[in-house]
Amino acid sequence: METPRHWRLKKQRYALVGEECPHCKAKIFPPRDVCPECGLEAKTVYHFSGKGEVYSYTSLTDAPAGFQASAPYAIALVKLEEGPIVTAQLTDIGNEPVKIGMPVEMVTRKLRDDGDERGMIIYGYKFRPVLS
Amino acid sequence: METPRHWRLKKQRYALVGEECPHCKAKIFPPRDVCPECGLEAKTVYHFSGKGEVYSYTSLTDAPAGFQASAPYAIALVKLEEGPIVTAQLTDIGNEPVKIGMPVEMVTRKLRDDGDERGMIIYGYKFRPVLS
Amino acid sequence: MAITASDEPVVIGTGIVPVREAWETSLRDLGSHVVRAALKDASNPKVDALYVGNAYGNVLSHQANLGALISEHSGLCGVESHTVEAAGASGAGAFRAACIAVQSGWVDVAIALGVEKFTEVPGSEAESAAALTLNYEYESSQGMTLQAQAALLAQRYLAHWNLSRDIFEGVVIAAYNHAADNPNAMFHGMDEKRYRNQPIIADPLGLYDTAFLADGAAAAVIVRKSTAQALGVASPIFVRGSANAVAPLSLHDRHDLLSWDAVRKSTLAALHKAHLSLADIDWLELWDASVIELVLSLESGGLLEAGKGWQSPPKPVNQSGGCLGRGNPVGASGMYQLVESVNRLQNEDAGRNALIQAVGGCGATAITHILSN
Amino acid sequence: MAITASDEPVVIGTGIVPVREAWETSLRDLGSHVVRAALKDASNPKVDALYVGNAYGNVLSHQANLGALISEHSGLCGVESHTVEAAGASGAGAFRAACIAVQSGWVDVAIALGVEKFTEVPGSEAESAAALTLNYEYESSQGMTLQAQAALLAQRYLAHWNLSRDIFEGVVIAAYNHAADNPNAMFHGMDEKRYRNQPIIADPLGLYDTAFLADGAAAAVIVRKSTAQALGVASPIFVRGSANAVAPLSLHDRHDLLSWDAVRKSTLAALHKAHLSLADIDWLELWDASVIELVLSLESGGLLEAGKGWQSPPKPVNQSGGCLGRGNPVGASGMYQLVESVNRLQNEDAGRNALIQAVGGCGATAITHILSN
Ligand SMILES: [Zn+2]
Ligand SMILES: [Zn+2]
Repeated sequence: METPRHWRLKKQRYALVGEECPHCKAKIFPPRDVCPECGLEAKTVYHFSGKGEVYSYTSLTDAPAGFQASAPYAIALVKLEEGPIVTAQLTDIGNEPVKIGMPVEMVTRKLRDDGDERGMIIYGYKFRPVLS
Repeated sequence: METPRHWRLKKQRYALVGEECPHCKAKIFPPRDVCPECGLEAKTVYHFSGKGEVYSYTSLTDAPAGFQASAPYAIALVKLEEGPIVTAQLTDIGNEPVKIGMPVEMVTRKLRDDGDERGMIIYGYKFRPVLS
Repeated sequence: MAITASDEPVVIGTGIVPVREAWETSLRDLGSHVVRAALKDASNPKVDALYVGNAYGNVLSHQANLGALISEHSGLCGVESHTVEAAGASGAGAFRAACIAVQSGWVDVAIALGVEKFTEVPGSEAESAAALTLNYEYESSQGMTLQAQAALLAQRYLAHWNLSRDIFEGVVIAAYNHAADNPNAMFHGMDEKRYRNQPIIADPLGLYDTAFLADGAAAAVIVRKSTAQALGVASPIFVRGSANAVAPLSLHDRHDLLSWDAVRKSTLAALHKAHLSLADIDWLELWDASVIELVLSLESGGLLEAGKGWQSPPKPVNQSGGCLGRGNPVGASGMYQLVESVNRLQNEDAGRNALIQAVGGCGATAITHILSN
Repeated sequence: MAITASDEPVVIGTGIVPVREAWETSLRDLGSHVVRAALKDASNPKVDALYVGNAYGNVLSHQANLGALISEHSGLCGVESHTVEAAGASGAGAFRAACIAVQSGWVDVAIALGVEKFTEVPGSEAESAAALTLNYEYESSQGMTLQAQAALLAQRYLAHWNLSRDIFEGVVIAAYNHAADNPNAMFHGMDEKRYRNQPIIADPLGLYDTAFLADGAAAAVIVRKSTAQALGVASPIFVRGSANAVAPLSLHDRHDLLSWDAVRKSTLAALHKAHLSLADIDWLELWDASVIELVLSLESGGLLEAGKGWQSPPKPVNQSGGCLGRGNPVGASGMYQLVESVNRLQNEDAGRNALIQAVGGCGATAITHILSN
């Protein structure tokens, strides 16, 4: 059980809350103290749209501890419309083959099930194909 | 579950198997490559008698993970007859107050119950007062 | 290039946050916050290296390779970085690594960071994790804990010198009361009544006899004296001595439980390097993760005679409050001692010498620095 | 004392054991065994410091403060010691710490040790633990693993350059076949049929495209050239260049996924320090915890053009078999590269230069050394 950490990250994980750099207007995710684009201080909260495209992906059959219930799963780097890249699982992909460039959108799903750690269930962002 | 480690340590834990330095005859426990007394190589197996006396002790009410079932328990440094000092729990002490210098002898008991780690039970040495 | 001995390491900037339970902050944020504060304090020189002192990040935050994580988060992409671990001496180890690096001439501007985050997990798990610094195969696997180790030392000490646990009262109350003046400390004073009513948690030690595990971070910017001059730094603090010495990790492997070889060796080596003796030291910050550790440090370091380490020392010791009064972010505590000492020396008359010592494990690793203004 | 630039660090002794699944041996025994072998090889000089490169001991062996543990077990009570951690670059980090320490003049004889023990726990737990070197809050907590990271890089690489996964076959088979000549390697050859029948474990990467996690230890004794002369060492190996550079830990934080900034910076800085260019390097040992990491190291290090890192390099690379062929004791692998290279240079004609590079995380930390005989 790791309540403090998950409570702390809830905002980012539920809603893709990052930052906008007040100096160079870069959009930043994950949030941090220093803008990776201009090196100045960044603190303005920014809500991402949750829209993006697959930048790279793979699928895992051997899942690590806590993720076995969702295995096999696809994990990806998703390039958000606003610029940053996010690491996340893909979900609801059905039989559609995943491709680099495929448009995706954020949804909230169960991330892990800490069977070993007193049954805590953690929710967070995943991405699914945009229905066209 | 940590089978390899516990399998490896079983000999020492069940029977206090250490070493005798072939150079200076020092008795060594835990076993190691270099004699702590003379700095030369030590590899000759030596079986300790398991008799000794309490060198220092304390008792814990807040036990660490894996040891809650035996809490509160007394833990001690036991000085073996042959010289080395061993870290071990005291057991079967009843109402007798533990004292520095109290004679004790080794017994095999359940050490920990890894409820979190797939129910593995680990046995090893503890020390009890010598009945006089 | 050839570095001359007189071109010694100096501290030109520091960053620190109060020790606390920083639930809302990550290991990474704690670390990068003080790194940036230290850099600002040093007027933002170009950084070559960031050495991270941390003991428990792997276990408590599931996070290794803090060097890459924290340097990026601090806006320092591309510098040199790695983690230095030596249990409670990790922060002091990072400071020594930074001093050695600038002294080698291979690095010009180094940051030493100490950072620790215990409140990622509930308290009981943090206590269990803290036992990582014991010998797992022959100590923690027997049910030994950090507090039990301190208790075994204390029990033997009291028996050997035929003393009662009352001797600890004055030492502990002094620590908590010194902390009242330290803005980075968690605790602010202690009276006899509260101390005497404490629960005994590992006989003969009570709740207040062992420092509370907490979160914290502190950092310092270290350069050579010539670099400081080139950067126009007015009054750097000099690192005159530095030494690291280890003893057997397990209590049961030591020839004499009550004599701390690592502390003695490290103290003597640091003084020797500084061409100073204990008589030249104006004040000291010594290790007190538990009260008995301070007693044994005072004795093994040569400040008080064997059996008298609980008496009033002949020089000011732990005016910061120490780990007992400040709270103990283990791998960061050594950097708290150093950063607070640097800041104090900056406000004192010139010519003062301070001896700062952190200990990892229960007397297993001792890292000593001598700072001068 | 003043150390001149020409009084550079040299290696005067090494110790190594074959990479394997060392069920019957502890982390401590593995480490002390090679430390003692290295000391014997160096004719047992008096040791000042032992720097321990290790990435996972805290988690897999529940053991911190390896410095005190292993130095006592090696018969080195009282020396300086701490752990250096930088994921896969931990061993190389310990080597660099030893070089910097002797170069500073504060330490005369230093041992660098790399040691890793995966077989304390079942394989699945070891794989999970290995993910510690990812960003926990934003990578491993999403279900990311080391193999998945490599797969994401490989997938993007193939798409970007419009290539198929067949390009990896030649690179991997060469590694396994080189390992056939390395007595420290776990694997001894690979044929096309076996490679092509491998299961895909993280598309596009198969079982043999990622190095197997295993146990191992290797150590070296490092002194200054003048100390080696005083000790009467006939032919030390010179450390001409050394550099450590980090990049953002997480793949998603990098500006260009396929360009490894840490590798480029570290390579250039090490060459610059050695006053050499790539043209002067006779052979290289580069990082290949997965096949794509070797491809990107070859490109970012400047040996092959972008998009062509899978082609045959213009100089001998990884004749040891690399991590793929040797097996990967992560925090020790950097010391395997270095110790094997030292031993090889001792048997070659004088005037050879070798570039040795370890990478921690997936391109996050790169530590490069240039060795000459
Ligand atoms: Zn910006
Ligand atoms: Zn002997």
